[in-house]
Amino acid sequence: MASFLKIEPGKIKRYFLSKTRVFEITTDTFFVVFEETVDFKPGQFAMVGTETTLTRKPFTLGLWDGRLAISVKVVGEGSRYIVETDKPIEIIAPLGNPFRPPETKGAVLVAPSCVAEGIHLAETFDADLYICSKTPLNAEFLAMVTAELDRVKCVVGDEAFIRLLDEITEKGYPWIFVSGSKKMEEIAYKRIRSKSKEIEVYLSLNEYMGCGIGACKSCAVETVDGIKHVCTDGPVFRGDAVWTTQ
Amino acid sequence: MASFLKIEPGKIKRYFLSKTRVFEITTDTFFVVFEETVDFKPGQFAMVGTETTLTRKPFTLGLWDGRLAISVKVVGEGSRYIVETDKPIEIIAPLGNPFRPPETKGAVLVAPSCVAEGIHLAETFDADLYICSKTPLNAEFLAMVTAELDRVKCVVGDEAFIRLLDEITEKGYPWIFVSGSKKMEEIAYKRIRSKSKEIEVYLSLNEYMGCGIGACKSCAVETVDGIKHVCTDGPVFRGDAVWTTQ
Amino acid sequence: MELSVPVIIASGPAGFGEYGKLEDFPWQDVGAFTLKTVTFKKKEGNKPPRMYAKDGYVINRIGLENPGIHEFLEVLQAGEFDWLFEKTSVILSLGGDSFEEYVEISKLIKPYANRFKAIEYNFSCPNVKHGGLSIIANKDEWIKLLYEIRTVLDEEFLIAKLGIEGGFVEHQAKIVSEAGWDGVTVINTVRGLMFNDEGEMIVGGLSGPNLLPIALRAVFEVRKMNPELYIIASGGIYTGDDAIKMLKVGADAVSVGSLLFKNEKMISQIANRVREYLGNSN
Amino acid sequence: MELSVPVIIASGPAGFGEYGKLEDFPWQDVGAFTLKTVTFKKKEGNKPPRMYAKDGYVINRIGLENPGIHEFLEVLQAGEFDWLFEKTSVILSLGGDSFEEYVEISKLIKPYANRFKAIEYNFSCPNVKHGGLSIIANKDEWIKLLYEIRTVLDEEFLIAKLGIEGGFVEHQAKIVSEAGWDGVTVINTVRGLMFNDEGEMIVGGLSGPNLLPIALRAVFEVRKMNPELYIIASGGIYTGDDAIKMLKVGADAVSVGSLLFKNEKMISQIANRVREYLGNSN
Ligand SMILES: Cc1cc2nc3c(=O)[nH]c(=O)nc-3n(C[C@H](O)[C@H](O)[C@H](O)COP(=O)(O)OP(=O)(O)OC[C@H]3O[C@@H](n4cnc5c(N)ncnc54)[C@H](O)[C@@H]3O)c2cc1C
Ligand SMILES: Cc1cc2nc3c(=O)[nH]c(=O)nc-3n(C[C@H](O)[C@H](O)[C@H](O)COP(=O)(O)OP(=O)(O)OC[C@H]3O[C@@H](n4cnc5c(N)ncnc54)[C@H](O)[C@@H]3O)c2cc1C
Ligand SMILES: Cc1cc2nc3c(=O)[nH]c(=O)nc-3n(C[C@H](O)[C@H](O)[C@H](O)COP(=O)(O)O)c2cc1C
Ligand SMILES: Cc1cc2nc3c(=O)[nH]c(=O)nc-3n(C[C@H](O)[C@H](O)[C@H](O)COP(=O)(O)O)c2cc1C
Ligand code: FES
Ligand code: FES
Repeated sequence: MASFLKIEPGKIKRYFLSKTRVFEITTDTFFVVFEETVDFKPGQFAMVGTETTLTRKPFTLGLWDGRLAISVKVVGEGSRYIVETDKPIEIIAPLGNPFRPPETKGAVLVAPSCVAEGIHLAETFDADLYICSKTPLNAEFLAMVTAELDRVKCVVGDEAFIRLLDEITEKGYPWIFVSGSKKMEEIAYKRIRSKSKEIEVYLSLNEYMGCGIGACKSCAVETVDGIKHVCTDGPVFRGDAVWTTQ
Repeated sequence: MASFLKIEPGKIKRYFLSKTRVFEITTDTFFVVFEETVDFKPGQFAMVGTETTLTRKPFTLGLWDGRLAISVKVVGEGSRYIVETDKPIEIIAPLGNPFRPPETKGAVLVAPSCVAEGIHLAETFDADLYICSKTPLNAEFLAMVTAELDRVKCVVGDEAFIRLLDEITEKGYPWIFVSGSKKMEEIAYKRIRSKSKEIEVYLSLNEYMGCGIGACKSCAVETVDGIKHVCTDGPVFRGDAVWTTQ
Repeated sequence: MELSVPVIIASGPAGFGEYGKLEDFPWQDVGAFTLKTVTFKKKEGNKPPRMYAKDGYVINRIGLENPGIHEFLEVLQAGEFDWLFEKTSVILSLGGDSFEEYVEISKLIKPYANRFKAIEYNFSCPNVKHGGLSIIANKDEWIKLLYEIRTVLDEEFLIAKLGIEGGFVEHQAKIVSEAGWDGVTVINTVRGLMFNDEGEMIVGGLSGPNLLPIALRAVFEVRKMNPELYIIASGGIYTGDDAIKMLKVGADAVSVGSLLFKNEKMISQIANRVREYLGNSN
Repeated sequence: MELSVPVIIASGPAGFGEYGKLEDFPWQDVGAFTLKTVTFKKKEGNKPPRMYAKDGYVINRIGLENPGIHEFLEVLQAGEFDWLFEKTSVILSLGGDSFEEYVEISKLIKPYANRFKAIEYNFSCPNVKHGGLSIIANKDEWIKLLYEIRTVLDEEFLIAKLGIEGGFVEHQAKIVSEAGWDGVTVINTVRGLMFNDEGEMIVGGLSGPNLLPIALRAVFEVRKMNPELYIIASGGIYTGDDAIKMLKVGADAVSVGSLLFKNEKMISQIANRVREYLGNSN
């Protein structure tokens, strides 16, 4: 009966959030901190409502100074709304499964759009945080993050990213978590795997989501075990589950 | 071969206009004066382009201090755009047939939305101008019009409008021109006709327009002579042509 | 069909009740919940990407992913949907890949049919090769099928879900009516194609606000030709106003699908307007 | 069909060339002009109101107002359209109320057919009781009609204009192709219903930007099933991007209708993008 979801009514809550601060992380990407916090575990996400789009938009949750934070890359109407609006933002959360690494002290590799999640994971699992950006990070923002968390490194550009991948592969981390664009995750997984078969690589997958709660089946991904759904089976998957299909 | 339009290429021109002044006439209705003027005759209209609507919008043309003027009642997206935008406005004009009264010195009855046309007609044909509004006219605007043109009277409210109709019917005008909402034109025509069969009543008709130039056949109205098109047969029609059909 | 309020959740977007995980899903304003279409065989659905939304449309090509009737019946018997039956009336949506599968699934469901307020047959999903919309391509066989199902499920409230393609929806509805069925749901998604921002082509079914004028017309035409049918309106309903328009052109009930992706709380606004309107117009 | 640029003005919105009254109509960017559908008998059209536009749709219920074929031919012979033939290629659009009228009008036009780049038959206008879309309701008769017209106009470039209703558009196109016709225009307006701000119901055909994903899909399906047909895409084309998408999914030419109500100058942008794309992709 595995293909039916066990439905436990009442698990997911609705929140109305007010933004307190919006930092620029880099071109087009912002760090949004809210007044409130919500109940969630590392790796989980929220569906964020907007006035301008037909669907709510998935964003991974993070914490900053004990408050809820998300990073938002502006790619369309919804992400723009979230960064720009002054109105309260309605979300439903927590969604998806928490990320549970096999042990602590791994490496967390994130694009600027996933920095909020990255900080939270690094803190929770005592891991090293690598921020991988195409464009330079806002220096003030970086200083702020470094003040909060040692073990942060930032690399800029594609070449530096590839070098970093080789470096961390050699460092002997038990696991590496990667969260960013599909492209970035694919490159990271394949590069790391080509040099080492031991390291457990985890990816936070991106698919267009209708519901975020397992109803609509829009967020399908192909895995070695057949179709899985990012919102209920993920969002974090083991790299081998995804890429060996290709 | 009457049902085919004789097409004379190149008669209609395109203009890009800049607003110089926007006066409030009354709640939701504005008097918009442009820098430029265009070539037109009393009673003709323009199709006014907007960025926000799928169709250009018909507005009757008037003059103010030698410049092009239109009155605009805000009823939807298009009219709102025209009043609010700071960008140049693109129009095509002149459209429709000029209004040619049988003689001068008639009466021109207009709603605030047709004041620009009204002033122009009154001046051209040495007629009395009656502005009939549901809500009080902006005093400054009214003073301005009165300074420009004697023979202006303004009545406010439905009862005053009916009294006015009776008054002007008795005054023995050879013709009365009415321009406003469908409802207002119908009331005016029927009231005047019930008291006098002599006065020639002209109405400027409103129908949704796709093209404004005779192509699309959207602006059809039913008349005693069958279907006519506001943009090419009008916009001004003799009242008897329209209402005796009912 | 008597409902607490004639506002229905459409088959598909809301799956098998997963929105119930929300602490505050507005069940009190849901007259009936239509389950995602269950087909005879289990379906994996189509390859990703499966959805995109822009400019007033949602496009999807899920492809009827579902566990199939056998697993569904197991789960039903195991009581896993009992919570849903407690919340509201439930409509079952059925599908299949062929004439035989549609008949077979009808027989299989027969013993459980009384648990459902109505049974809806999906003759209009555009995202599957067999069954769905393609089943009506052979009109004579489809007519035979309607009679066959009516014979198997002789006491149930039977609803055919129709789209605007493959024929005139009002003629299709007449055929459904003549076969002795009780109602129709009109419309389903309309076949569409969009390019996402990466330039990938998504070939699927369109839903969302832009469907409203199309669905209004379909309901209007179906009602004109079929005064006797129970009509559930589907397509682009997002507000109370949209719902009232549907009732005005002849719908008996309205259903909401993609709306859930925006915000399920809007159902309450719709239900309130519908109650108000029916209170006034009766 | 060879055109200076495969950008066509659709039948209807631009009438019989009235936009030519504009001093700067972009004729240099128009590959062909399709005249408003001429029917066998004169038509007065439907009662007003006939149009409304909102939220990405234009709705119209003109009802094929036109002077009929006899007056049309008189005017044509009198040379009144000569100026238009000088500006661009002209496509004639024909219609009728019945099988017989469609055949008769074909015979009447035969002597003049060589003046037109192509002859398009309107089998998809949703705003008339007889003819238009309703002609395909009787499929067998419609097929017979296609063969009959092909026999009468045996040398002309024949195009059938199809909508998405009354059948599967790709199957309809196959029928057209099998009857030996040269091309199809897909799609026409889609049946819709809107309420204007006064609450009046307008029951007509939908055009405008919201049609684009529906028309893209129709062209895609028609192309897949009919590699041999010349396809003119119609529906929701407003920008160069829209036009390129149409070419990508299989159109040979694009046509614009409601766009003219917004601004005819946008045709030039479309034509330039199309030229650029074809230059690059050839
Ligand atoms: C579980 C999950 C967690 C996410 N967390 C974050 C996050 O923390 N920060 C962040 O910036 N983004 C995150 N995303 C991606 C984010 O949801 C999308 O960028 C956002 O939905 C785009 O919405 P839009 O309205 O701005 O753009 P749209 O107009 O919806 O889309 C613009 C472009 O982005 C693509 N796109 C839209 N949604 C997705 C998606 N879900 N995956 C991949 N491409 C998409 C579209 O195909 C389109 O090309 C996450 C996605 C998922 C599935
Ligand atoms: C020849 C002619 C001259 C006109 N001159 C003027 C003028 O000088 N000043 C002025 O304020 N208005 C004038 N109008 C009316 C004006 O064109 C409409 O109010 C305008 O097009 C509305 O556009 P919108 O986008 O704001 O509203 P829309 O969203 O288009 O419509 C809002 C509401 O207005 C109704 N409506 C829209 N267009 C018309 C129309 N043409 N006739 C009647 N109802 C309509 C709609 O049914 C709807 O209920 C004229 C109309 C015509 C035909
Ligand atoms: C993601 C998604 C999945 C759907 N799945 C089904 C389905 O399984 N069965 C069905 O009959 N309709 C299905 N539909 C169609 C909806 O029930 C509904 O008829 C359509 O979406 C139009 O309504 P809307 O505009 O309110 O969404 C689906 C629609 C969407 C968007
Ligand atoms: C006002 C109007 C009149 C139309 N008249 C006709 C017609 O006479 N014959 C025809 O084949 N199509 C007619 N159409 C359909 C258009 O040719 C075109 O196929 C349709 O509008 C979709 O394209 P668009 O979105 O570019 O407008 C008409 C459309 C409109 C809006
Ligand atoms: S987003 Fe709906 S099932 Fe995952
Ligand atoms: S508005 Fe097009 S014919 Fe009058």
